[in-house]
Amino acid sequence: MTSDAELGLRDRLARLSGVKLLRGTRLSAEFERLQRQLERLKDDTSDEEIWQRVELARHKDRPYTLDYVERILDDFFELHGDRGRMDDHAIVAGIGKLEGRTIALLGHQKGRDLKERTKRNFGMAYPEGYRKAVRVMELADRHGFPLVTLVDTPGAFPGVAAEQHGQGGAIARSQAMMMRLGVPTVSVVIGEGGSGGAIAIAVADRVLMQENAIYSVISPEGCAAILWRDASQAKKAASAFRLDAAHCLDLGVIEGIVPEPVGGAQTDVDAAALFLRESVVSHLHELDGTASDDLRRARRAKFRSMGVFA
Amino acid sequence: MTSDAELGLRDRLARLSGVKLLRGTRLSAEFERLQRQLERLKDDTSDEEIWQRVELARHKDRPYTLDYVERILDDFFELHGDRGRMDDHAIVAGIGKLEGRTIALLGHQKGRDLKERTKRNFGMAYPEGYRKAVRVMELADRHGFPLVTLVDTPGAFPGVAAEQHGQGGAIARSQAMMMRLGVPTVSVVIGEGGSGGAIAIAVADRVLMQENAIYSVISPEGCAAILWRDASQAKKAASAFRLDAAHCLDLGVIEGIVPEPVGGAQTDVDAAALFLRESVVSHLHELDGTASDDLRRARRAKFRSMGVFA
Amino acid sequence: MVEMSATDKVDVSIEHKQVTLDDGTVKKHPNTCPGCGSHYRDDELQASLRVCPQCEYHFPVRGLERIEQLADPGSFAEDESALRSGDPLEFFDLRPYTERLAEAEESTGLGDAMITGSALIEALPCRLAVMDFSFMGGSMGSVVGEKFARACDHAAADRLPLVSVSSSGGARMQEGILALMQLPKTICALEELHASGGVMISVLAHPTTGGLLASFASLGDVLVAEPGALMSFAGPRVVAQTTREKLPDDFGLAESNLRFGHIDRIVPRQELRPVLAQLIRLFRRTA
Amino acid sequence: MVEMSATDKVDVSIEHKQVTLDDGTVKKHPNTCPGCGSHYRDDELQASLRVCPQCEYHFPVRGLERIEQLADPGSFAEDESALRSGDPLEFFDLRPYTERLAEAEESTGLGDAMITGSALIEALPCRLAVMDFSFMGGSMGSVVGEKFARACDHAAADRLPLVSVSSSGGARMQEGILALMQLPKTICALEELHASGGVMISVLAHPTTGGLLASFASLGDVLVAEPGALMSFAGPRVVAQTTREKLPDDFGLAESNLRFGHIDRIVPRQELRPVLAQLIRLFRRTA
Ligand SMILES: [Zn+2]
Ligand SMILES: [Zn+2]
Repeated sequence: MTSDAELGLRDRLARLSGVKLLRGTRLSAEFERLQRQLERLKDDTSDEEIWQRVELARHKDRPYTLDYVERILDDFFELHGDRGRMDDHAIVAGIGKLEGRTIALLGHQKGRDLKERTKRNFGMAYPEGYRKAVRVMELADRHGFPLVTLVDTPGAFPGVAAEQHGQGGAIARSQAMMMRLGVPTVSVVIGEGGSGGAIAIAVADRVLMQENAIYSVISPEGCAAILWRDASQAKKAASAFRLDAAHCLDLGVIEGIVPEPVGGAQTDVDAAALFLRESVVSHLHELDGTASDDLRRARRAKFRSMGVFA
Repeated sequence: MTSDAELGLRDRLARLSGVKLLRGTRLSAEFERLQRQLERLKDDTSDEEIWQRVELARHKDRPYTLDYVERILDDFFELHGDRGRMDDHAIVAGIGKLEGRTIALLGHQKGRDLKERTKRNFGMAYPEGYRKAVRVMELADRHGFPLVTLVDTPGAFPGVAAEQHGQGGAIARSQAMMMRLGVPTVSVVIGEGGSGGAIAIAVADRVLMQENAIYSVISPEGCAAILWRDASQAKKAASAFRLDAAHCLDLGVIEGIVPEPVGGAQTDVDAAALFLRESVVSHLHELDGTASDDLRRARRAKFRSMGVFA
Repeated sequence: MVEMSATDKVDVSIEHKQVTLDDGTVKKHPNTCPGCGSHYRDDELQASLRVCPQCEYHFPVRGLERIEQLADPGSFAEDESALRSGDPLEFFDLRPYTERLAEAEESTGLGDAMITGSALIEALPCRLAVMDFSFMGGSMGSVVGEKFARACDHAAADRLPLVSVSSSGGARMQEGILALMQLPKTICALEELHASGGVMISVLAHPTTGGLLASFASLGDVLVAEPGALMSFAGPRVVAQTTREKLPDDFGLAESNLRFGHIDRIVPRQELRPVLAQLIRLFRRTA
Repeated sequence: MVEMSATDKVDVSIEHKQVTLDDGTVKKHPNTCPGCGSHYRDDELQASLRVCPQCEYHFPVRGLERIEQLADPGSFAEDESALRSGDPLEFFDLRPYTERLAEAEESTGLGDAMITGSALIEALPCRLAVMDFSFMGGSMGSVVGEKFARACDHAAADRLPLVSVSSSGGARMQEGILALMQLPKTICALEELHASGGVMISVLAHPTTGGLLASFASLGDVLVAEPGALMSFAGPRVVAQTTREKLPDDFGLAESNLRFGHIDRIVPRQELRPVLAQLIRLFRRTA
């Protein structure tokens, strides 16, 4: 990592952590840990370390959207259906109170057991799921509710009906809708941020990743199968992709990293939820009071500037 | 008919016809005929005369939306699909030039022969048809294209899939969208204006009816079956409903009547198209230059005031 | 638009696919639950919010009783109660419309099929617009349209949430095309409420069909339905006749509508009051 | 996101369900139409806009040739041609990304997979953004994203319609997460164009898949596709592997997409130029 990039990273982590994560006493310790992480980032992370994050991001006990919802929001009311054809259980949506004010929440939802996994389609949404998302975004916009999205999907579902019902267009329209919102938006990748299915609900003012979340244009296995012609090269692909949070921060794709308990979010879901809540709340506070037009302008400028070219 | 109502009707017909229908030479004759009609309206129309209109409105040779499109618009480009699930052929949509400027057009489309009737589902739209309509309304609004809708449906399709896909909500949302448009809107009932399926695309600044069109809350047969418990009493029901253009004008539900050639639109489609075109153009001219907010305000005030109560 | 609006004598259950236990031959006890066949006492049924304690069958609820179930005791203040329908078509089928209106008013004690006013739900102020199916099948004519529109106006002016409870066969045929015009009229009023930042919570009770489903009832910010409530644009009989298809067992029911993405939740009647309170808290405007 | 972006060696037809006449055993004439098996002469095929005169099979068209087909002769002025991709990930699979880029540039003569500029179509001024599948499978990385965004900016500034012709396997894997970010980036630029009152006409050529279909290509004011063009978010092989379903014969093809309501029209290549001129006339801003 170049020292410029490191400085930038240090600066961002400081902004993220210094002010906002020091609220609870437990958070101070986390902050220190985050600092130590920062130190380590000087050296390139090893393939093995990145792969550990991939495994943690997909851990069978990793908390899912609804695990956080029940710990973070009060009075949560789930909203169902796209008002067209289906209620897609791979995406949950609703409104609830966060620190006393109403927000709208959207998130991919995987399943814990086989039955739930089937119901949730392993967190892989149909176009109807993204249409439900758009509907709830419109509701949030109309009522001035800040929008929080939790991203955790291997990708949008690749199926015949999904294609027939317009998967590509639905994902495109969900992004376009997020560009239009006049309310503050915060997205957090809490597990797998898989490709178009992830970005569909992650076009936010602030995009964060949990410490062990991954965010990528294609799954490491998919990439390896194509580029290395060998799916078992997934570790190499993961590393080449820099799909971990630190690298995404370095690339300017996300604004911050949400710490997890040592060993991963699944070791202490309550603590993970506390950190998540603090991060979201602090970013929403920063965005508070910004006029709708300014929110949109800054959001668009941010995404407009992404890419590396000469 | 009370003399107050008659005065109102006379006034409205004068406004409608006096200025605007006198453009072409053929139209002068029609104007006179319209005047004569007005005289006749003093006396109550007989059940038989109203039923003749029902039969003309449903005449197998009556011109349909696309018959008018090809005669009225230049450079018509048909737009297909609801971007979700289907292209519903019971509603056609597109953009084209009317007197040199681009407008958006929507209309129910019946079929002439059996094959076409099946394809068009007899002009009975699925929710997908109304979603296509909403999509094209949004397009028109964004580009400032005036919207013209041609209404000609027995009603929205009553089927299992139609219900499952949200027929009621789709019709409601199409009306809501028309309330929001910032562009001038003119709707013309050109045949059957059947219930919710008709009003879905008829919430316009100016609603007109062709001379032999009908507009009703339920089909005469349906009404007769329920209220008279005898579908053969449809004539009575039609008459009781006052579903003809003159009565709808009298009730304040429409703003004007578009004359048809003697004997009905099917006797001379070119002439019928000419009258339709003149009426639409003149109403659009009247609306030209009105600010979007004022259009919306007036449109809402108009529909808000409908109903008779004490 | 929907045949159920034709008469106030329609048995609500006839459109209800899940309730066909009556074999038509056995003479039934007058207080027999159509859901499970058990007998009930009137006072007990009322105490259980007209939900069968055995099978959870939701019996119809009249408008004022619904308000009693939802609003804090004594908090409801009705408005617009003097509105009465005109007879713009001088409509006469087997009997004059005016006669039907007078009879409905006498039998129900209501001016029309909707009751509106202000109320508290769990001490939270709101506006109510509650329909009564007993008044000409809950059909929507000029008075229902005007009352709903004024309820929107009041909610916007007072910055209060509007809760509607629909139960209707659709547009009122006897008002002809003007009944159809109540669809855009109510939608228009709701648009203005929404434009003012207001919220409408739509409760769909059995049945919400035809013009109701094609207008304001579908356009709430949140839609909740009672279990087993029929929600269809076209009634099951019309659909069966038109398409000659065998209808699914749950055709048009709330449960089917939830699956197909048209409502947010099915709320058993016992939970309706707290759920509405929760929604009012969530949508309450603090500023 | 879609495997076709991996290499510039991918045969366009492999994802094309309707073109499977090749039995794999007979050695074919090099100029054999995959649609009907007839042989063609290169100059004749070019003269027929690369459409088989026998069976109407639409062969792939390179970016510059597409522009020649659409724009008035000599009217095209390329811009942003100096843009070149960085290598933010220092990506290395079997070979370095930089090497793949250099090779693609040498073999195609292009700086990246999109060509942008101003042109006249039937004497009507417009902006063009045309993709070339030969450059790394038409994959969208930072340069394609930036070029498209700038094309939107130019169109908005000049108040001209933007015509895009897409042909792409999706996002460019070698740019990792930054390739994914080209989806919101291009959508964002298109939103600004739309906000300025501008129009984008999206032509979908074979193939338009993955990130292209999930971004600007789906968001044109009008969407027209070439006959037989594959338009799918997930490629047929991925869908077949994941779901173990037998795919419909026309899976993901333009014809299927028209039926399912996702595009406005299928336009044979011979009609594309006049149709685009018609659309430009319809959307032209007079004020
Ligand atoms: Zn029971
Ligand atoms: Zn051929």
